[in-house]
Amino acid sequence: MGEEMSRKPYVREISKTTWFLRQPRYMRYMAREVTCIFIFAYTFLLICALGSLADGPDAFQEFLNSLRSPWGVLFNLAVLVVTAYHSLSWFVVTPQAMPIQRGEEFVPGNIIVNAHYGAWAVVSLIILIWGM
Amino acid sequence: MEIIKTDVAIVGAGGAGLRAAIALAEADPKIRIALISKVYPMRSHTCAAEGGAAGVIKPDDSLDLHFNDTVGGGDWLCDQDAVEYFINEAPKELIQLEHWGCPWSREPDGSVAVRPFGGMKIKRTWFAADKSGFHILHTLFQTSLKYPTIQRFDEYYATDLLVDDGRCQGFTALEIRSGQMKQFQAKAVIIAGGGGGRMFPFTTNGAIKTGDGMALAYRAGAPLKDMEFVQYHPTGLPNTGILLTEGCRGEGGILVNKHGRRYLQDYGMGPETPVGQPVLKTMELGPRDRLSQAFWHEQKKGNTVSTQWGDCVLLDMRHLGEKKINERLPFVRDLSISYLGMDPVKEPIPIRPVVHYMMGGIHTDIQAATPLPGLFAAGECACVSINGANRLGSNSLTELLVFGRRAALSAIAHVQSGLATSNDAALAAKAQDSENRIRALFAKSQGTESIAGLRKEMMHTMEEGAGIYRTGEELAKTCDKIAELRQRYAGIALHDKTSVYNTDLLQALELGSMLDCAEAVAVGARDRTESRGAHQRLDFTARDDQNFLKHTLAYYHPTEPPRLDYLDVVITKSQPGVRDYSGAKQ
Amino acid sequence: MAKSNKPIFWGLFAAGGTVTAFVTPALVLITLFAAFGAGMDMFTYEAIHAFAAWWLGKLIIFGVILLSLWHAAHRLRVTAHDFGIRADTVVAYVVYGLAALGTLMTIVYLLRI
Amino acid sequence: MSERQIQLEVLRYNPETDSAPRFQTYAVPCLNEWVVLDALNYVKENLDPTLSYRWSCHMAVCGSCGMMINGEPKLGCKAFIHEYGDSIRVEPLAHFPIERDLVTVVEDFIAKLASVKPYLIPKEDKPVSAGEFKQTPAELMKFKQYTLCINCMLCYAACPQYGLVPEFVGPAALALAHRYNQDSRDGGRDQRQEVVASDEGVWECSFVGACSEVCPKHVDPAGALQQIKVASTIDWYKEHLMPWVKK
Ligand SMILES: Cc1cc2nc3c(=O)[nH]c(=O)nc-3n(C[C@H](O)[C@H](O)[C@H](O)COP(=O)(O)OP(=O)(O)OC[C@H]3O[C@@H](n4cnc5c(N)ncnc54)[C@H](O)[C@@H]3O)c2cc1C
Ligand code: SF4
Ligand code: F3S
Ligand code: FES
Repeated sequence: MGEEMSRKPYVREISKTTWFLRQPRYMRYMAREVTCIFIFAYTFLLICALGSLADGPDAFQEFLNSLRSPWGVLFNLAVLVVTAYHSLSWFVVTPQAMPIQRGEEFVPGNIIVNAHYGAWAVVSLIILIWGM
Repeated sequence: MEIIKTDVAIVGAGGAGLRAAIALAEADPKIRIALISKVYPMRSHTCAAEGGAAGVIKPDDSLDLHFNDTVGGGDWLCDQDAVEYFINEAPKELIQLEHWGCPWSREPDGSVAVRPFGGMKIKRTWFAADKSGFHILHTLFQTSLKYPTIQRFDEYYATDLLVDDGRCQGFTALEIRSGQMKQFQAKAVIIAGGGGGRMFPFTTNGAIKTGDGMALAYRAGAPLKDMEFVQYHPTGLPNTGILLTEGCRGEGGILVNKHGRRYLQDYGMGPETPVGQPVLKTMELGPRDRLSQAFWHEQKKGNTVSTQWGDCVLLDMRHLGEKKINERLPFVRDLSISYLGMDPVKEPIPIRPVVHYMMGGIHTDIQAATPLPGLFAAGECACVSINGANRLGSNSLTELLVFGRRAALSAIAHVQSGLATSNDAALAAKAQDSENRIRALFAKSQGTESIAGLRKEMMHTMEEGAGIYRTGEELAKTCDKIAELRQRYAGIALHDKTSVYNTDLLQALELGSMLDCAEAVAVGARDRTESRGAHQRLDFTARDDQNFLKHTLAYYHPTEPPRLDYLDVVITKSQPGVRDYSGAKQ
Repeated sequence: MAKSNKPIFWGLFAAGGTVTAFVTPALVLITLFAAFGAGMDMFTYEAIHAFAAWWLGKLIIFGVILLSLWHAAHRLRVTAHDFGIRADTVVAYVVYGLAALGTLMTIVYLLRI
Repeated sequence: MSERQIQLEVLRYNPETDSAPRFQTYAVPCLNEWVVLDALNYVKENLDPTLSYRWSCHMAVCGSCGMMINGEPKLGCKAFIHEYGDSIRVEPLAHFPIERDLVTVVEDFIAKLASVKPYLIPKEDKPVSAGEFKQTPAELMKFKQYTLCINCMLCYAACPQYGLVPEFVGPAALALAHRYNQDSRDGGRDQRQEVVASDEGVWECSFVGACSEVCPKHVDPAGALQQIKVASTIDWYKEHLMPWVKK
């Protein structure tokens, strides 16, 4: 028991750039977050499509051709996987962000999640039928 | 040594300490309040209370009924004026807590719900699911954050009261994180340090319940009262002592022996009631002392189930169904599954009686004042004598509130009564003595005794001699043993020489507190040659109102066993009668 | 402490997250078909132009693109932070600037259709 | 009774003699139903009285015994030995400075709890003599879950944003604010928003969700925080786009 102050708390530094390698759940989180890069890029692809549409049939055909390049195919494939992951990760957390209370009970989370999956399927189907 | 000057200092930030602090802050924003606690307030053991808090609120209930249940439950060792004050204040305090946000369970119409509890003739226990104490503690702690005048000293361990000029003027405390001693100077001190169940091996009490508050007052000259009355709770988990609340039985759980037979009717608590339809004050809803004693008899008859953790009886709740268990007793289910690997929905749970609560404590009057001027006490560490020889479940959470506030009001009155100025030099000298004592303990390294070793011996002898049933012979042995342990305590060795967060030192200090309290328990029990409430003697089986309708007062002596004195029980309107839990006499 | 202005962006982020979760995978499926050259007769300029020229079509396209952009932009800002890029203000200007640019382009194109 | 020998690797740090923490390994004979806290108590009683850690209730309700067990924030009294292999690594809760051994410095957390005004600010004053506020079971259910927090700080140890930005008010404190906001008796939301809806408040959360995954009491702070964000966003749009619909 010294008279003088003997506290010396030790602070463990956390790497600002590699922290997420520490735990699988952080990796899952980062995977979810980087979906935005693909969504960003894909949205610009849509904007380009829109631009070509505005420029007339030739420009549009050119856009379609460019889509058909190996890079175009690869890009679309990648975006498909990534956005599907985004959708799943988004629906899975909706009951947390927007719980529904009926009387004394909360509607069980899995019901809300499943309802979202169902709606997702319906919306996708409508888009596909409409788009084709 | 740093000196912290304040008006009122409170030792302990559990239910009682926090309630006192809030009452002080509300009464007068000019009062400086120091609230010190050896753990962060929400770690205090009030958080473990599950069942609920009693207070008359429903139209079918009355203050008289609560009075009768309490006094009869306490086997007439209660001071009836104190009980009267208590039951009058109880509903107000519980409503006050509701106004502070306590999430009490509700009736469909939005009014607070009440549940039945052992020894209570009417449903009057307010509850917040099965985490009542937890919610009370957190509500109080969070509410206390509203008041800037409550200055908290978290993780400070009070070591000695400072008494000068015949009154208590503060205490010394160890700042745990730095290992430095501080002197708290206060015009009034309230002790709210909780109970001391840790002096027994099987207990529902957390590690911090080591009787420090009682020992502080005791060593400073205030007597401990009725320490021999130690409550066993009939339904603890056998391996950890974790409590399964009385609410289990309140909701309809039953106790059966190894033959699957309910047995309480054999011990004066019958006639047997239908399964799942509990009747108040009989069978499973009899008082704790009787239920624990019935266990002991069943064990002697060989009717208990032997498990890897020792002898048990079974608490069967299966007939309640999963829905009700989840709704009313979710914590109980969680605890059983987690710590015993057994699900009460599917199987009966083995349980045994475990030490739960100390009816005794620092002697206070109905004002929460101790005989030492300037010193007040409230909560489990105090003995205002509303619990008598056996506390009724759910009276103690209410007691924290009622007498926590009462202690605050008395402290204010004391502060405002115009005190002589304190003699700083004298206080400093006493504080220095205290520091020297702690330093000497800290420096001990040659000793041959270990803290863990002494603690084990203490627990063992307490269980042997001062357990559910006692005899003069066993008690005499326990008294001798504790006296011996107190001497050997001087020979302990401390291995940890670091100032910062030295838990070795803390455990040594806590062991000192427990030994002092344990001696008061054992000596009090040895000399009370009767059976009453939780104090049951096999050699004196009858209650003896002639000689023992009295409180035991134990006065500390540094090297010898305590000196005992007796004080008459205050009786106002209920003459001692027979405690009847047969349900026959409706 | 002052209340944050993040709700502006977060509102768009949340709405956008929901919209992209529902529609983007299906849209990608369509462009993927196009990329594979499957069902080329369906991707006629006329049909798509007609949709984009219809007022409700315009509104839908605008809504989906706007929300996707701002969803992605806001999340990218957070992600940059998560990767250790602490110049939050600069990042915010860049990502929101990109989103604003995309929004502007969309408006111009839609008006020209 | 089955007994098993465990290698307990404990992070030790003595501020008076060590410049950095180090691991120390103890061989502990454990009973199968033990929790990690029991193993630590065994060490303290039999092997090394200098080991320091906090605990009290041994029933997962006092919140004292949070620690990292094999890298995961856990309550020592609810981490069952039988769920682990023969070697268990115990460290102080992540993201908090180490005071000594497994004891962390937690003032920051306590200050944050206090900062959100975690007490009932009643809609209307009511004297005690007028009886209790009415609250239906459904109204109670609305916030009940958020009252269950035992302040164990596991969520802070799990939340990477708290680790990266120590100013973040953090999951438990914000969930507690939400608890009072959702209480039918309370009218103090506006006052709490000052801190709750600030940059260091709910907006530092990026919904990693780790807080809710580790919470031993299923409080779901992550959910509470998202609900706060939704409500604060509606506030903002109302205030700025529709100033005429003032509450
Ligand atoms: C498992 C369990 C269940 C229970 N259930 C119920 C129930 O349903 N109904 C009911 O009415 N009662 C119940 N009880 C009893 C009741 O909970 C306790 O009697 C009550 O909570 C004690 O409160 P307290 O404020 O006196 O002490 P505590 O809450 O124990 O607080 C003691 C305080 O003193 C501090 N302290 C102690 N020593 C020192 C020191 N040397 N220096 C500084 N600070 C110190 C501690 O840090 C702590 O803050 C139960 C008890 C247990 C154990
Ligand atoms: S929210 Fe859960 S994890 Fe966080 S402090 Fe509360 S109980 Fe612990
Ligand atoms: S982990 Fe942290 S980022 Fe948010 S959702 Fe939980 S507080
Ligand atoms: S000891 Fe209380 S939570 Fe673990």
